[in-house]
Amino acid sequence: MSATPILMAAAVAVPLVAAPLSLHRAWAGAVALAAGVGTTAAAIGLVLAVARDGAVRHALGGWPAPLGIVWNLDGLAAILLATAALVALPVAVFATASLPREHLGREAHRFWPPFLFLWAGLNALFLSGDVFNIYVALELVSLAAVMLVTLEGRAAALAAGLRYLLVAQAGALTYLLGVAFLYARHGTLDVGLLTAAAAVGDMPTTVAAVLMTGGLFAKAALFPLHAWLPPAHGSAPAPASALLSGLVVMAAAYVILRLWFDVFAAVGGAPLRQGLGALGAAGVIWGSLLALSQRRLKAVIAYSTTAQMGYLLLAIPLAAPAADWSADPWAGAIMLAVAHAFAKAAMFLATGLIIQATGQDRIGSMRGVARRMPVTAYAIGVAGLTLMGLPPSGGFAAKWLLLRAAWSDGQWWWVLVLLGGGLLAAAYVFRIIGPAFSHSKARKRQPPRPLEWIALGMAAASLLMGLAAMPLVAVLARSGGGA
Amino acid sequence: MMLLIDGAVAVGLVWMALRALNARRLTEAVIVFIGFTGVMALAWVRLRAPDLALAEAAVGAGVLVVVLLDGLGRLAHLLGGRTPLRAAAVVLLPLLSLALVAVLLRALGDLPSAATGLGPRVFAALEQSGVENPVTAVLLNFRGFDTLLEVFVLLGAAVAVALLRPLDRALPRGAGPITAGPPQTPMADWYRRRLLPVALLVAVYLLWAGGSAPGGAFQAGSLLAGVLALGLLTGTPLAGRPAAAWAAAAIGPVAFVLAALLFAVGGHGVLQYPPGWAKAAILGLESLLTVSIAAALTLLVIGIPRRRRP
Amino acid sequence: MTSALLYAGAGVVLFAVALLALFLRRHLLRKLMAANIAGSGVFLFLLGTAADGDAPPDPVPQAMVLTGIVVTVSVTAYGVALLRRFADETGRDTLTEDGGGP
Amino acid sequence: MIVLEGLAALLVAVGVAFFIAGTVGLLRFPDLFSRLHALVKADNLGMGFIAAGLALLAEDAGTVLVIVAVWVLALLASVMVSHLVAHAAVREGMQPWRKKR
Repeated sequence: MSATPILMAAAVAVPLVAAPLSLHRAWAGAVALAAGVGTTAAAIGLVLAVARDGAVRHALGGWPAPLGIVWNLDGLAAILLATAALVALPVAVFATASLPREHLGREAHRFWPPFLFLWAGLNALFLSGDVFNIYVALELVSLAAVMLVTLEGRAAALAAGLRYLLVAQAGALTYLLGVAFLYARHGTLDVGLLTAAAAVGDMPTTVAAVLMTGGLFAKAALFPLHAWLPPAHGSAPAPASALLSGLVVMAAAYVILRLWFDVFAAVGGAPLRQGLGALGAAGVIWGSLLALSQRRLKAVIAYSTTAQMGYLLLAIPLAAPAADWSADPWAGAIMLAVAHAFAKAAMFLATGLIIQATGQDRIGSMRGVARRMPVTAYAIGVAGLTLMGLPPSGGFAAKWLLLRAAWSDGQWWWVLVLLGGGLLAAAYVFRIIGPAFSHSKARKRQPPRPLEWIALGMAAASLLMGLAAMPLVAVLARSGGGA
Repeated sequence: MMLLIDGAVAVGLVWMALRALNARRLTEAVIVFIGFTGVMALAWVRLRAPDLALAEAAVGAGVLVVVLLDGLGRLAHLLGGRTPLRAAAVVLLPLLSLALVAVLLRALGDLPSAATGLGPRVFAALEQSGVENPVTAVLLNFRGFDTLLEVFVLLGAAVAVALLRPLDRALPRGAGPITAGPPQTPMADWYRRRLLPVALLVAVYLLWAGGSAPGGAFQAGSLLAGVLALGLLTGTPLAGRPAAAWAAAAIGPVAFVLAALLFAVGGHGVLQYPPGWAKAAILGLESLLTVSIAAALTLLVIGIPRRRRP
Repeated sequence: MTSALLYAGAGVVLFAVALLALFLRRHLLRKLMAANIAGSGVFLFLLGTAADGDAPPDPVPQAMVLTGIVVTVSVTAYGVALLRRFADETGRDTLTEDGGGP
Repeated sequence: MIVLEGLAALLVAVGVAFFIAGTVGLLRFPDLFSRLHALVKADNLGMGFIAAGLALLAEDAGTVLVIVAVWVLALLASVMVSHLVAHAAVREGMQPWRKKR
């Protein structure tokens, strides 16, 4: 039991220490990979610790809740730490080989500092049980994300990065104003204590809920504040896009779920929750339609991120206040986020390989991929299963849980959204996959074989999620209320 | 009488913000913004937060203004006149923001009059924190993890600016003093011999005083950064290789996070100072943080070298 | 109406005005300044609502605001460097397709 | 006691007058160099008077020393900055204003 705090500290400290060290050109790759392995080991250790002993709350600096900051390692945090590790490490291995071949060339070592800052920020965010500490961790994550977007220094990437930075700043400050309202009203910043205090649900608390959620909408690129995401994720190099779409967007969405599960459980009546669900549904539909209308490969996948994130919001109107994380709607939302992280990362890595091989980003470049680069084509296909929510993928298991919750709760309209979203996803996935099986004479530069297998492995992980749904829900059950 | 002064400062802040945001010419906007940060420092004094007044003056009015003016200078050739507002938004959004203000003020009114803050708890636990200044106690002991992440955000920003260097010009490895300003001016050597030592002395005082009076790592660090930037702008070459500057910028944050880890390994909690060692540990960490904050802010101010004129 | 609440009110107005300017203004340097002013507004609100008459001021919001100031200034400085790089690369200081909000 | 406060108020008032003069100079003078003169000279003198006024009201010697230190450092800083601005202006090739005959 006493080792858990050290593991938690290591999960944050290892990437933080490695980040400045990776500034050194020669060591960068080695330091990053070593730190990656270390952090992944810590994350796996934490998942096992939670599965064995249940949730662990650790007061930083030895100061208990109201005064100090408390790390709240529950089932949800452990799963997200493991997801971040199991997505980031393969992406790091992929980047080591693929970035020198891309636009960055000799400057590929510039990928490592933002990569490590991002990973550290994510781990600090998932562990944190303090709303102001979440703000600082989110700032570190957003800063690292903008660095990843503007890595190649081209005009389009710089414009997208600037737009992303401004929206992230606006979102962070709106979130912070909400935190200020909570502190002024309840005098504490700890999520557990706020859960009890915010039950009164008066005007300042409701205003805080709307402000914080609005700020996080901007950071998670949820409809209607999603405009910055496609150019940003589209113009980043492939491994960076995989991290951005897989983990960064999920992190901000996680905070929304954490807030609406704990702090704002009793705040704002049904209309506010239905409104949030409606925004999520609108995001699903609108994002999928935009994904259908794109010509560039990366843009289609980036819009698909906006669409898939919309599903997470469906958990808010469906969840009964007293439920814990393993209840259907919450477990469905978390599982979808995790499966989407793997699937989206796999898709961006695969498209990165295709763009490298064919030299251009249009959907037309997919022609003949199935014959020349079969492993990459299958990676995209398998990842597509999760996006469409077809059995036996993780996406299917998640949507099934959400469907079951919606049906048993009598809110049938969410069922329509889930099915409609699945059909639209099928449309834009097949739009990409279709040309892959046609014949094409275009000469393709064969990417290194192991890179293709990394992409397929990630896609298979999202598939495995579907099969191994039960253990995941069991770990989630270890959370109990945030108290 | 006091309400009058505070009212004047509050209204002045809002008026200057409006002027800065809606100024006709960009240079005018930046100049008024500089005034705004100055009055903000005054507002912090009126709110009985001397630490914040120092930080705002040193970081906000100091480093940020240097960066904005430098940005303004380099964008000079691009300065279009008054950029037109988009017609559709001009009508709708102001109404929306007025509604937002109304709702927020209404919620402000609902807040309990008696503050329910954590002040009493902080003062109760103050003597175990190892320092007398309550703000420093919160920053480095009670909520030390916030500060830890914050100094990494600052270091990250400095790294981010360095990564903006165009791809065809790799990060400099070789030796070579870091200078940003024009060639040596006659004042440069006078400056180096007299003003620099005095500034260093004030910075050390601020750092030391941070334990008991307003001051601390951030104020001392940003003062040092301002002094270093002024030195560079006078063409005073800063001896030492860029790698040394990065090592200085990273030493504070890395030491802080390693200390947090070591305390955990040593049987105490994460970031929990061993009993009796709090004062020494905090002072040590603060001095390293001062060096790192100064280095990071200076790297931010020096900013990125421009693309060579093609 | 204690004077601290006056600052809290001013903070709210600053936040709303600056957020509006952040979306409306097209010049990117102005957007960055607007973001900074919005930050100052939030911090004023945070400290204004924490003041309790003449009791010693609550140090926790002061620590939060200090952290906020350093974070906001760091990100804004990075934004200005990004803008200069963008201007170097494209010779423009606004995002052309900058229709409506960002 | 009243005399002291009265004297302090007078000194501060004179200081403020100098600041106003400096600002008027800043707005009215034709070119950079003359504006620098107005700013640096008037403001420093104004600052000196205000510092003197406040020193009278200070409780103990320590505060007086701090006020004097503030004034000296402000003086050094403004001298330094005005030199830099003027030096940069000359390097940019700005000519001082001359009355057209």
